[in-house]
Amino acid sequence: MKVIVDENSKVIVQGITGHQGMFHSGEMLKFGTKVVGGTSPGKSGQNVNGIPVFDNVSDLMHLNPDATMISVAPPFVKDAAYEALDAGIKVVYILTEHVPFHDTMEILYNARRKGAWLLGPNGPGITRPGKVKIGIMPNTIFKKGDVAVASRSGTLTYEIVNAITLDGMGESTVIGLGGDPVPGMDFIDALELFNADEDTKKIVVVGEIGGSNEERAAEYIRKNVRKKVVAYIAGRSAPPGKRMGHAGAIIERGVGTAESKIKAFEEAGVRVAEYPIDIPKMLE
Amino acid sequence: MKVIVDENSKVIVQGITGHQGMFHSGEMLKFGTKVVGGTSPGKSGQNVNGIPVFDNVSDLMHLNPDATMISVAPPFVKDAAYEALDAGIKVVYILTEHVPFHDTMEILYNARRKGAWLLGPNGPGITRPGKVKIGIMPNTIFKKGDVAVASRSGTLTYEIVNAITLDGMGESTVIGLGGDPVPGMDFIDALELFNADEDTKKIVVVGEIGGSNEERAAEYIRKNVRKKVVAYIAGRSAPPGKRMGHAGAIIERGVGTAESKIKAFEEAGVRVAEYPIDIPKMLE
Amino acid sequence: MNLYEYQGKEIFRKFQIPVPDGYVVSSPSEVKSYTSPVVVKSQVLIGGRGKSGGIKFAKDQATLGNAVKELLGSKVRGLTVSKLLIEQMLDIRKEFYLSITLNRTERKPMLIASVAGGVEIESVPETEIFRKSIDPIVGYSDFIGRQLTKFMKFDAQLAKQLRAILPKLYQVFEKYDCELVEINPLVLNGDGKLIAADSKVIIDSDSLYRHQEFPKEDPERTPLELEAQSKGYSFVELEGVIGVIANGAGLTMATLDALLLHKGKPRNFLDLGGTDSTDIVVEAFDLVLKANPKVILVNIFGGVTKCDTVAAGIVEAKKKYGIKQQLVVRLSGVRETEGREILKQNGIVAFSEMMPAVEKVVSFAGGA
Amino acid sequence: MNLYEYQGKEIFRKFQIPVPDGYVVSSPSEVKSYTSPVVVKSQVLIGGRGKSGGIKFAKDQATLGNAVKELLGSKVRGLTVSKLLIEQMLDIRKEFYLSITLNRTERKPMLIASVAGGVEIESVPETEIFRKSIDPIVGYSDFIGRQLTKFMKFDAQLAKQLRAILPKLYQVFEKYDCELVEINPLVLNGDGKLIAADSKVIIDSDSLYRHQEFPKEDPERTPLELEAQSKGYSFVELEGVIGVIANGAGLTMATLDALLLHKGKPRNFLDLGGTDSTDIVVEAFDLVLKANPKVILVNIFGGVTKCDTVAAGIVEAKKKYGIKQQLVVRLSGVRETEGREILKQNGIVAFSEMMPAVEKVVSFAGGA
Repeated sequence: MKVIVDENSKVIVQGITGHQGMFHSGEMLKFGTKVVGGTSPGKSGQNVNGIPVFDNVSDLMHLNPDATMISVAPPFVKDAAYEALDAGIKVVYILTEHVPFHDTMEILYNARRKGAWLLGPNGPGITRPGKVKIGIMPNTIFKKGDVAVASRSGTLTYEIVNAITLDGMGESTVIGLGGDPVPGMDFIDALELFNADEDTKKIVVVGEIGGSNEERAAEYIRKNVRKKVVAYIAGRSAPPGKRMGHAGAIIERGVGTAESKIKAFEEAGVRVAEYPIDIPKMLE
Repeated sequence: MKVIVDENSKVIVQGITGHQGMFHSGEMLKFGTKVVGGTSPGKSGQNVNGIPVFDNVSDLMHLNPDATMISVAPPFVKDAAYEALDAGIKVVYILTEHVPFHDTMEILYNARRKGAWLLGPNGPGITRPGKVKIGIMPNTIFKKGDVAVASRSGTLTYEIVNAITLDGMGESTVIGLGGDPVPGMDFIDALELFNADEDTKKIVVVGEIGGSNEERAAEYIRKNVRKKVVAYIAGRSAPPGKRMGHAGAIIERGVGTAESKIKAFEEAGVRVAEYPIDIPKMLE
Repeated sequence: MNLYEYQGKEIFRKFQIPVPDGYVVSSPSEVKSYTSPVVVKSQVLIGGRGKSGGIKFAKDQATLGNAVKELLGSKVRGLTVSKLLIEQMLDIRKEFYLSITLNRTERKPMLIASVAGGVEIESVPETEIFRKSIDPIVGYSDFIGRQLTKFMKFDAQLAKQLRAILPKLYQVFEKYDCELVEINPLVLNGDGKLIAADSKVIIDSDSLYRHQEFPKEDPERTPLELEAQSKGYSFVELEGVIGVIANGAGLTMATLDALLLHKGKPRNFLDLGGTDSTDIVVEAFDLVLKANPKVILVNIFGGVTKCDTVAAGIVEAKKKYGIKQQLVVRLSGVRETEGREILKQNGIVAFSEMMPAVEKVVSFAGGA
Repeated sequence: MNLYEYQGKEIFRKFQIPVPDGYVVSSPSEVKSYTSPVVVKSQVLIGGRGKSGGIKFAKDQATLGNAVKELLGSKVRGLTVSKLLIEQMLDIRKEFYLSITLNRTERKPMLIASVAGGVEIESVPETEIFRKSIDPIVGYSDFIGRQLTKFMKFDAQLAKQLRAILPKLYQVFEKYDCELVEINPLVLNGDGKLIAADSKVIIDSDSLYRHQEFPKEDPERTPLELEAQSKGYSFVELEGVIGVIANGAGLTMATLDALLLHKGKPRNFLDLGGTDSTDIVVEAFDLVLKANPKVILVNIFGGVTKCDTVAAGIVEAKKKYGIKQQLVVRLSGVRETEGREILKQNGIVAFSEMMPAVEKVVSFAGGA
């Protein structure tokens, strides 16, 4: 079943000649992703890891790409996203960090208008072991299996996925929502997909303090999800009002605390792990 | 079958205390339309033709309106449309003339985002004899039947509908698209609805010179419509470049001429009437 | 509403779209001392000014003074020149075409460009024209400029300049509610810079309430059309002899079409609109009578405009203006019976169908 | 980034949101002659200025001079006052609350307002708070203002003023990429006019490249945090003794959480980010060492940041800074083997799992 993308999805990289674009297009190829082209204005005719480079997205649409990974500097992200949406690409993943959230809001609602998925910004992307990877998650930690993971964090996701894999289980789909104030996808988007995906039997939700997305996710799970769900919340120890790197981790006005999120999950029948490492055991 | 609206549709009028709002809300009631409320800021508590008046659309949403007729001055149309869309109303008919088309573009694409129909501006609305009327078409000319009419004109539509009724036939749905440069609906939108509507057996398309909507409608009919279609094109006699009241009637750059439209329809197997009055006979 | 070249260029300047240095004069005394070669351009709202002698070049004070005196007050393609734009002469290396207009079929703005500017865009082959619809919610974004500069085969230097102009051109299109904003030609000057050598800006008339800085002028209209416009009528003068009053643009067009198909020649297009008032009808007669038609046809399908109102208006107009012309009236729709009754009491028999009325008025006019 | 009250009010003035007449001084010599009662407000980025003596009133020249001298250089809730805003005193009749902020759950801007302003919005009952999400594509539209003024039970005069302020407040929110733009209190003055008595504007730090008119200041941060910020690190000082270097905000948070659950007390939060360079690691050690922790924990899950790079950085930092503290390292993920080998050659044994590393460092720190 297709969860945003599958093994047939063709992927392009906007900004493929940059440091990140070069490295991760290569890693995606190694993972088995069909990376069919890339763009970098003024560099058409070159190739990166054997992938042909074009000036504009409109120049490579004959390759029928399904998805794009955008890796350009923050001031150019909005244009790149609109370029992809204008060309009709339906999955837009933004790798770039530090995109102004006002830009992301605009991109998000225009993506929705056009029936496109937005992933990121500032998240590790989506990985479907044995099928496809779009983004920057390390290739080595995955194993095909039936656990789906949705996470607001990057490295912490790898930690948890690695633990699941080492424990002998495997993953169906892993989605990094990103840590920005306005993520392209939220937990409910991911949970709907996981709930409908027949290859997914168990679900891990990796949240953070700040906002009320975890609380809403808990409510959604209580109402709709009959698969086993386990959660982890980072930031239990964060002192109120101190910034923790992610704007998403500002504790404001008494909402969005770790306590509130843990309570919401437990009331929805979702066990919450104390340590990331506990998750595999709780899934068994 | 529901064509945008049906006999159960509840309608409100934004600007109900104005001259047009008062008159046409009464006419709609007489036609049998369920006009459940109206707005006019600062006039809540009043009533017009027995219809309760509220300050804001948000104040009358307990009446569960399905559609709105907007009859406010041009500078306020955009706000009124956004008010209705924000409240969740899915059919927005704008009666007002002289709405700047840049405003209409914005309204149109935001209506689409929200899955709402936009009718008008500057068109007579939609009438479904025996069911519902939203807009300003004269009540007396209709008879329930199986002919659907889509028209860019107002009065000319009445002329044609009247002729159809007098001829002993009747109408299933009549939609006035409006004569503005950016209409909320175009012929293809209407033809899709008529084609799917089982109560519609025959279709009349009333076009005008200018633009290429008639040509595109002809193409759509050729490909998709197996019901009998008859057309009329107003403006055969218009001298090139002379304005004829509707911005839609400017002949520019050799496209959009009456000849081109007539040719397109005939090639699609659609007979084109010389006189509006010929239409009933051609439908038989 | 069409703006004059100099008005369009003032807007361009405000939005930092490069235009030649220049100034406007409406009398010879306003001409500044000559310093370098200039072009003197008649400000008239019509194409083909150059070929019609409306544009002159001057390379010294004397020719400049002569050009100004010659052009001011002269006629260019029938239009009187009351203002001149005096501009630095460009060292034209290449001419491009660039515009943004409404694509009515797609209901979106459209960017149109061509490497072949300076001529009528219609005569340029399709393959040399770049067309790109712009999502009005998203607006202009730089990728469109990158697509265009690639199509135009511009080098980096030119591409950069064009990509700086494009977002501003789109801003003009949006901020001024334009139907069209056009630069033709966009010139590659001797100094390597792109510069707007002309401007054509058409503002949506319905939006003029928010652009009150522009005086309402429209030299493409006759004095009678302007009078009608100021009174709120859609009115167009035509070449024939049959005065026409109808309601609704579509029905009015259909009326003219029917007349012509019967070899009748309409004198005018007049759409009463949807206002229900006898005064509107009386004033409409005033306008039509000023056009001095041989006969008059009134074709009304009553809706918002009710038949009895129109009938009362006709009677009042007959009285007020002592109309001599043969008058053919057709009334149908809302309050038809009442309207016909009013006319009958005043000796006018109204048709209820359009075609007999058309046939009758054409026979009165001596056509067919 | 937080703006000072006076910066926010400058923006408000530019957007025609009414603010009191006033001026900023940073030395007593800049004080103008007294003409009418004024309020002297310390410009510090912290709430509760009034209660902490940071705001003074003056009704003659002498008290004005004294107030300025007293406040300049003083400390308000720990922050040094270097600028004062001297403003006309308002004749406050009523205080309202008004703000636009990002609703992160709905991913939309939200308008928040209350008739009960001037106090902490948190303590106002829910029923007195107006909340309205704004569609970011559509933007602010007047119907929202009509809903709000009705909720606030404003008369026509006040409603008109508020509906004039709202679109401008939304413009500020958009144009300045705000996380928050807040007027608290919005004052109903003795003259019947609404006026912004205070301003709180927070600009999204990620957008500062397009708002370079504002110097980057953030007095809520410690000097070390500011140093780290200027070097591009996410770094927060905490109260404990265990220095922490990790990669990724989530993993770093999880590391702190694990330390605390084991009764260990972290000295800091430091996220290496995703850049793969030994220099970044060395500089991170520099920052953590400046915080003078008792022990140090490095917790790396290699991805973009590779384990061997981090290992090389650790070795280099040890050499460069002669680190005395006990150092506990955990390496896992990309190039784990290579990284562990590098460390081993330099006498450091790395854990591959997080929990044993956490336990070890807590025991070194003398906790648990």
